[in-house]
Amino acid sequence: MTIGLGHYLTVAAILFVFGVIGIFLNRKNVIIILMSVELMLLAVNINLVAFSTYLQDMVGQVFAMFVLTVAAAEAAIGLAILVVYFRGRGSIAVEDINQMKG
Amino acid sequence: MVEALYTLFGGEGPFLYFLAILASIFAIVLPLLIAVAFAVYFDRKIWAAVQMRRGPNVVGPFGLLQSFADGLKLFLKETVIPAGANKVIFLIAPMITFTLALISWAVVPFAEGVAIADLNVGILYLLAISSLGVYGIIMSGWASNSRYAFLGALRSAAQMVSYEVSIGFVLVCILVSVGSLNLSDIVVAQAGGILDWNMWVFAPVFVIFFISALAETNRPPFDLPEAEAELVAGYQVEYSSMAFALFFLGEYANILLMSAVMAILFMGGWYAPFPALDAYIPGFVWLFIKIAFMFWMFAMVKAFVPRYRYDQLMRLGWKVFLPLSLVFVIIYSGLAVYGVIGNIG
Amino acid sequence: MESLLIQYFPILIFLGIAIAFSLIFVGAAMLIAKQRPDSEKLSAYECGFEAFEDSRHQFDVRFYLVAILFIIFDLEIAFLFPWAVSLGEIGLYGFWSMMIFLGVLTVGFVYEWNKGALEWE
Amino acid sequence: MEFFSNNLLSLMMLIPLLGSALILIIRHQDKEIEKRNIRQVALLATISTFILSIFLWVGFDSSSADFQFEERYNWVGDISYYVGVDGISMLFVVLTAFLMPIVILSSWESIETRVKEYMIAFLLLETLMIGVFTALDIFLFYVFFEGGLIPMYLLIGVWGGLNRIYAAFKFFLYTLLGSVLMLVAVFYMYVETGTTDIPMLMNHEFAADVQNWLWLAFFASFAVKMPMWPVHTWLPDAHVQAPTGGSVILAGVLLKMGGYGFLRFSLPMFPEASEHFAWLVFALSIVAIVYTSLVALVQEDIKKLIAYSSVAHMGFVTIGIFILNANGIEGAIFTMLSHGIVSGALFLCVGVIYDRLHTREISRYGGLSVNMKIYATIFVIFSMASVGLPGTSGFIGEFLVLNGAYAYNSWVAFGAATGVVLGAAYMLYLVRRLVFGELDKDDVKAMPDLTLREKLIFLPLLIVVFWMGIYPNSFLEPIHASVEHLIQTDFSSAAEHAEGVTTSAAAAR
Amino acid sequence: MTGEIPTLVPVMPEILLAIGAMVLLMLGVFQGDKSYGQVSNLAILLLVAAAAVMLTQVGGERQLTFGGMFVTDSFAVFTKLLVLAGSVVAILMSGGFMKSHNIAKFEYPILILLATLGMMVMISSNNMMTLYVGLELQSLSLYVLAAMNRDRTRSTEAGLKYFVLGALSSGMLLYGVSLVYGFAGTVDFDLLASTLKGQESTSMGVVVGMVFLMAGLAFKISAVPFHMWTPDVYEGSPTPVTAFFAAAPKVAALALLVRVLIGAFPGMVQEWQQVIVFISIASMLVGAFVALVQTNIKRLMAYSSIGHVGYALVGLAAGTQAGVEALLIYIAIYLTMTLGTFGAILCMRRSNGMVEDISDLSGLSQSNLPLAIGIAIFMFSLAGIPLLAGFWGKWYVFLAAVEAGLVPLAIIGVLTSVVGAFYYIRIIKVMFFDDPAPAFEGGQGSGISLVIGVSALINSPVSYFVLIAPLVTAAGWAAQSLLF
Repeated sequence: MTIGLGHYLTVAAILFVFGVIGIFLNRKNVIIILMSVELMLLAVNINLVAFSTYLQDMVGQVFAMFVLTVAAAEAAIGLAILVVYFRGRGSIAVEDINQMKG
Repeated sequence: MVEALYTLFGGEGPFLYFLAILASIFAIVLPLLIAVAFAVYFDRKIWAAVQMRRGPNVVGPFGLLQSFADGLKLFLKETVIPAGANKVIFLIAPMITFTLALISWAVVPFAEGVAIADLNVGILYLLAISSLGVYGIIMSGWASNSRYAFLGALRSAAQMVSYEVSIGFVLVCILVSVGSLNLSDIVVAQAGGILDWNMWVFAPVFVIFFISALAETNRPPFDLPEAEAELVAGYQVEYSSMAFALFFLGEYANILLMSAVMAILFMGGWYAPFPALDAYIPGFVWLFIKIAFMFWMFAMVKAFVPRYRYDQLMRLGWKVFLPLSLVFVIIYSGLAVYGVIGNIG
Repeated sequence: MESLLIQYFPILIFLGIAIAFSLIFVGAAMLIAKQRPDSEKLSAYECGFEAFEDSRHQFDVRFYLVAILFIIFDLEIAFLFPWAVSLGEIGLYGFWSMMIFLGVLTVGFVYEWNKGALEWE
Repeated sequence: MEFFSNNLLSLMMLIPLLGSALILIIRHQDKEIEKRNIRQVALLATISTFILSIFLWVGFDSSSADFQFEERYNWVGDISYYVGVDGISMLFVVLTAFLMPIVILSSWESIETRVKEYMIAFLLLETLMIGVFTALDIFLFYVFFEGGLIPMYLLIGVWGGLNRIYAAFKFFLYTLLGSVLMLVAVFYMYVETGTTDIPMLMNHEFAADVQNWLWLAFFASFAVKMPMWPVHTWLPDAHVQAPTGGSVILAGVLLKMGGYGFLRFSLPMFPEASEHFAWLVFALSIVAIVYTSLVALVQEDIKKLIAYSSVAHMGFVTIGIFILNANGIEGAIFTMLSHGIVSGALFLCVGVIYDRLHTREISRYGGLSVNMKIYATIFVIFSMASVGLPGTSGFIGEFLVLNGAYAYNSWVAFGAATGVVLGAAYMLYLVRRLVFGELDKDDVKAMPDLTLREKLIFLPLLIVVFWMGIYPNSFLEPIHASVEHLIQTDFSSAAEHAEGVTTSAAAAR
Repeated sequence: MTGEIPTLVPVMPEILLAIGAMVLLMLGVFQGDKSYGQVSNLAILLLVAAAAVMLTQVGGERQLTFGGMFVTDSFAVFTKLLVLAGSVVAILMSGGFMKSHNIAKFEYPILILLATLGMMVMISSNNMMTLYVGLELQSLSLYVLAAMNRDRTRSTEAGLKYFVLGALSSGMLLYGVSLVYGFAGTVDFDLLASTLKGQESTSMGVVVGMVFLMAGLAFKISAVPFHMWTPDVYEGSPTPVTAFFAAAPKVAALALLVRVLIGAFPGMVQEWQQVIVFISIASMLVGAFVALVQTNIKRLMAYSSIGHVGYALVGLAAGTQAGVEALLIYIAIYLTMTLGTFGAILCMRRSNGMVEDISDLSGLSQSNLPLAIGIAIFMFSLAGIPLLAGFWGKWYVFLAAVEAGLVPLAIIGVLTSVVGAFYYIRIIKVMFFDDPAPAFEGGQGSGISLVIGVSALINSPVSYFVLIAPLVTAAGWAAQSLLF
């Protein structure tokens, strides 16, 4: 069995779905949401790199680099906001994020 | 290395290929473990010598077997897992440290073409594996469920990542002149005798690298996290028996690895100081000598230098090394791109 | 794709062996050595009395800060690596592009320095 | 002078606008003086507008069915600022300009709070109303048509009675809902024809099924504005709650916009659909006439009664419009003009006694003919005009409409005629309860008769009512050419058809 | 890989902003928080300077640079000028609030600058990478801005929610981009357009990717069904920040959506039109009906903004040049309405702090008539009543929809706008008809008064004479420059 593009895409799709599910079904901890987001971006990167190799085109890998970088900045800012929130609220449980009902 | 052995075995079929891989791995792992044992011994000996003590001298001639005796003792000790610990993570943590310390060696070239996997992104691999090292420490600190372990792990992790940044920058300095991420290529670029080694041109970053390596491996004077007197050995406090031994082995394996990396990056790897000598003494011996030298440096620093305070340590990392190495990146890449150093430009 | 992966195969094996080694070390020690746990032995290392609270308490936010800074700078290095190895091809244009990037980064660095993010008192 | 006549309509819109701007900047330390100045400026502005409207009437060429006093400036894209009047719209403009000074005068003393805003709102409203009647660009029309909501909403909401907020909301949303559907139709027409020019749209022939949809969309808007049963319910509320001036304008001018809209858009642009849906209009109108007349009979609130009578009258108007012959349409226009004067006057009458007793309950009054002789006289006259007594303005319109309706279909005529009978019933009933009877209540006895200002207000209205009733030709003449033109171009076949129906109906009888 | 230095002329405004933001950052950090005022003023100056540079590009040819990744055309200039205006106003209005809440940090104007820079980049993007980088620069700055008042849990919660859902949307957007890249083989808009136009049937992968991409962008413009974050973020964020959120980023994100759909997927109108029609209708409905029950004015404005996005999207749904033109007119007018409204909300302060309930406006016409008139103008304009500028926006979008044969969409639009009118006039009712509540404190600074005054003037009937014609012309140019 050779590992082809389809396999990569499938793995990426599964990861992506896990990420989305993690965001929506997680009731415990916001950190898990951050991790889910990273999972989604990981799926994207797998896609990009797989396509890049498949298409013999560098753009996908360059894009992946951008995604990585921005993901890091995003994680940094997310953590920072989370810390600030924790300071004020004393909890980062998802069900406690309910000051405003929407 | 794998390919060479494969050819030696006859060069047919996946099984033989697998065998070749196994052979080359064991050819590296076993000597490495033995080397670690002796490294511990020499470490203690050097330390003792500096302090005008005799050091280990009972087990075996000159106490040479001391490390093996210690190992056996640890092996026969009870593995205590604290009641409040997360048992699985508690046990996995030292395994991670040890495993990572071992597999880093996969890309180290011992001589021309002699490496388990001569990756074209060798440096990246090293960096990646060493980044993972933090996990072992954090997990142990968390799983132990003890104040000392927890604080020690946090400090240790913060320290490691702090210095990893400057290490990264130093690596970039080397890369701009070599133009390859392959460790063998980096060595080959230094062919031609001691004057062509990177240690001269890159002397400032060599110093930075060396000091960062000390911090990265939690060696004195940066052994704050495991300071026996303050944090009672930090994240390892709850460990005993072989679990502790794995941490210990991993740590020394990492020190040796750092020595090896320095030897490769700055001291010409497997090349002799004078090209004429290459023909008489094989490359891995030269590399071994260089590793030994660097290890000696590690040991001497441990013996000489007083321990840093934690805030001093972090300041050194972020406020001195980081900007300094950044400046050196700019300088060296500028020199490279304008053709002063390296082979690009 | 295949040829690229074959290079990593030995590493995979190596990883397996390393894990096996560590498992054997720990497992064998646990089998061979006598296990006689008692409550004192299993208590956490403390100054002679039980800890008052969970040891996984709140810790200094600076550790977070270090982690965040590390992520940022480490990624920058991720950018520098491919740049460094291809500097010969991209030439002066590439060089100065990266210098601009580093300049922006330096601005950020100076900012956090002045903000006291690097202080550890 | 050239400039003057070329820009007459714009000037008429501009003067109230300038007046409101001037009022905005009036400041005085003494609040009373400030209020007086504000009122004077407002009066001056409206009177000047009225004077200009006389020029408009005088300068109008009755023999022509064309648009006159046209002004046109390119604005945005295909949309232009295009105004002008023809026979159908001209008298509405005059009516508006005529009623405004009266409204301002009537609120002279009854409005004490926030005089500044009140006057600004009214002047803005005047601009917008004139704009509605003169706009010859459909976009412009829509803007003025809808824009009028804002000042009216505020007028009802701020200066209205106890339940004003509910009424204001109802007024606003009903009318808005109706007119947004028109908006969609406007889009469609613009997209199909590529122009927003009303004369050009009149000449454009839309496909029959398209006409039906567009007609319904316009109908939604105008029916609400008119208001036709069953979407009339906002009107009694709005009337009851609005201040006197607001009621006068509402009844006098705003209600006419619906009828004007039918004449300007529905008939000339969608003639086939108009014929097709005439039965619907008749049905609704007759129901409106009968139903609201009956409702009016049992009202305890004077204003509500008059409001329901307005709905009934408007039913009359819609019948007149959709019988699609010259008599009917001219009668409808005439009824609208007459109703504008008469119902406005009636609301003013209510305002007079409301200012004195602060109640609109009919049973609280009675026997006014004893102590307020002049008032009683005037009230009776206007009531009779509303009923349609020959010699008053109301008669001519009703007569023409009935005439036209009879030519069209005797059942429709019969339905409309019931309105006349019922109208007489509730108005006379009102007069009996209000003006005649015992004067037994002390507070009513204490009510003084009309002041000079009030007399001055009613005088011009009286003159016009009798003028229209006795010499209607001066009003019918300018209308005639345009209505003829409308019938000729769009309904020549329909008119013949109607003839045929009449004959067959007659034969059947 | 060429070593050729690209032409920087089209990017000058962005470069100016980037350098300026960094210089200001340094200035601020060396002077500390007391430099808030100075940095604010300089930031405004900088934005104005960038706008001035941009004005030199007005009417220019379509210019590509950085290997076709960055495009400057009339569309970009038009929307960027709007964005710059929104940012200037946001800074202008903030001073008083920030100082009274002890969050007058010099980072605030700089974050706005950076967000603006991100928006400008994304508006000008002609490649998925530029799009992503610009979008993220904007989003990251906005997350921080939302959590600006870090001592108040509501603010940090707003930041957190915004962040989580924003990150999710970025993830979806990226996943879509990766699929488009894989199945179409390029991320360059021009190339995408030509590739996809040539194909007879579009590959399913591209369609799925495009839908993901649109979902991600729908988050950013807070269109239903991706609007959940909007009310909370609007309510929780510091009011000047909310004002900023409602204005500039919305314009930028809508512009981006247009750029992507028209620029990269013109050949797939069939596919994306359905989606846009759906989210447009859903946004209009939610914006109209959910707003009915709101009591907090910031939340109300959140739903209002959702609704307005729906209206703006009606223009895009048409998928024609006229539609885009209508959308541009709409967002330009929406910008002034929303900024003015938030300026007014910023005036709602009593001695014990800011108040945000609609009932606090009670009887405002008696305690502060000019403000009440201003709000009334904004509300009528938001409701789209003729005579006020808001009507023009609705006129053009619905016109475009009818022109494109989307009559049902237009009908739903006008009906929801009637429902919307209900809650807008409810505010007017509260201000004009209800008994007066205690008066607001004055002294919010001349900046806010200026903003309210100018926006009110723009929205008042005055605009019918002086403003609309040039706006329509400019929007026409802008729409034309997108290669239809």
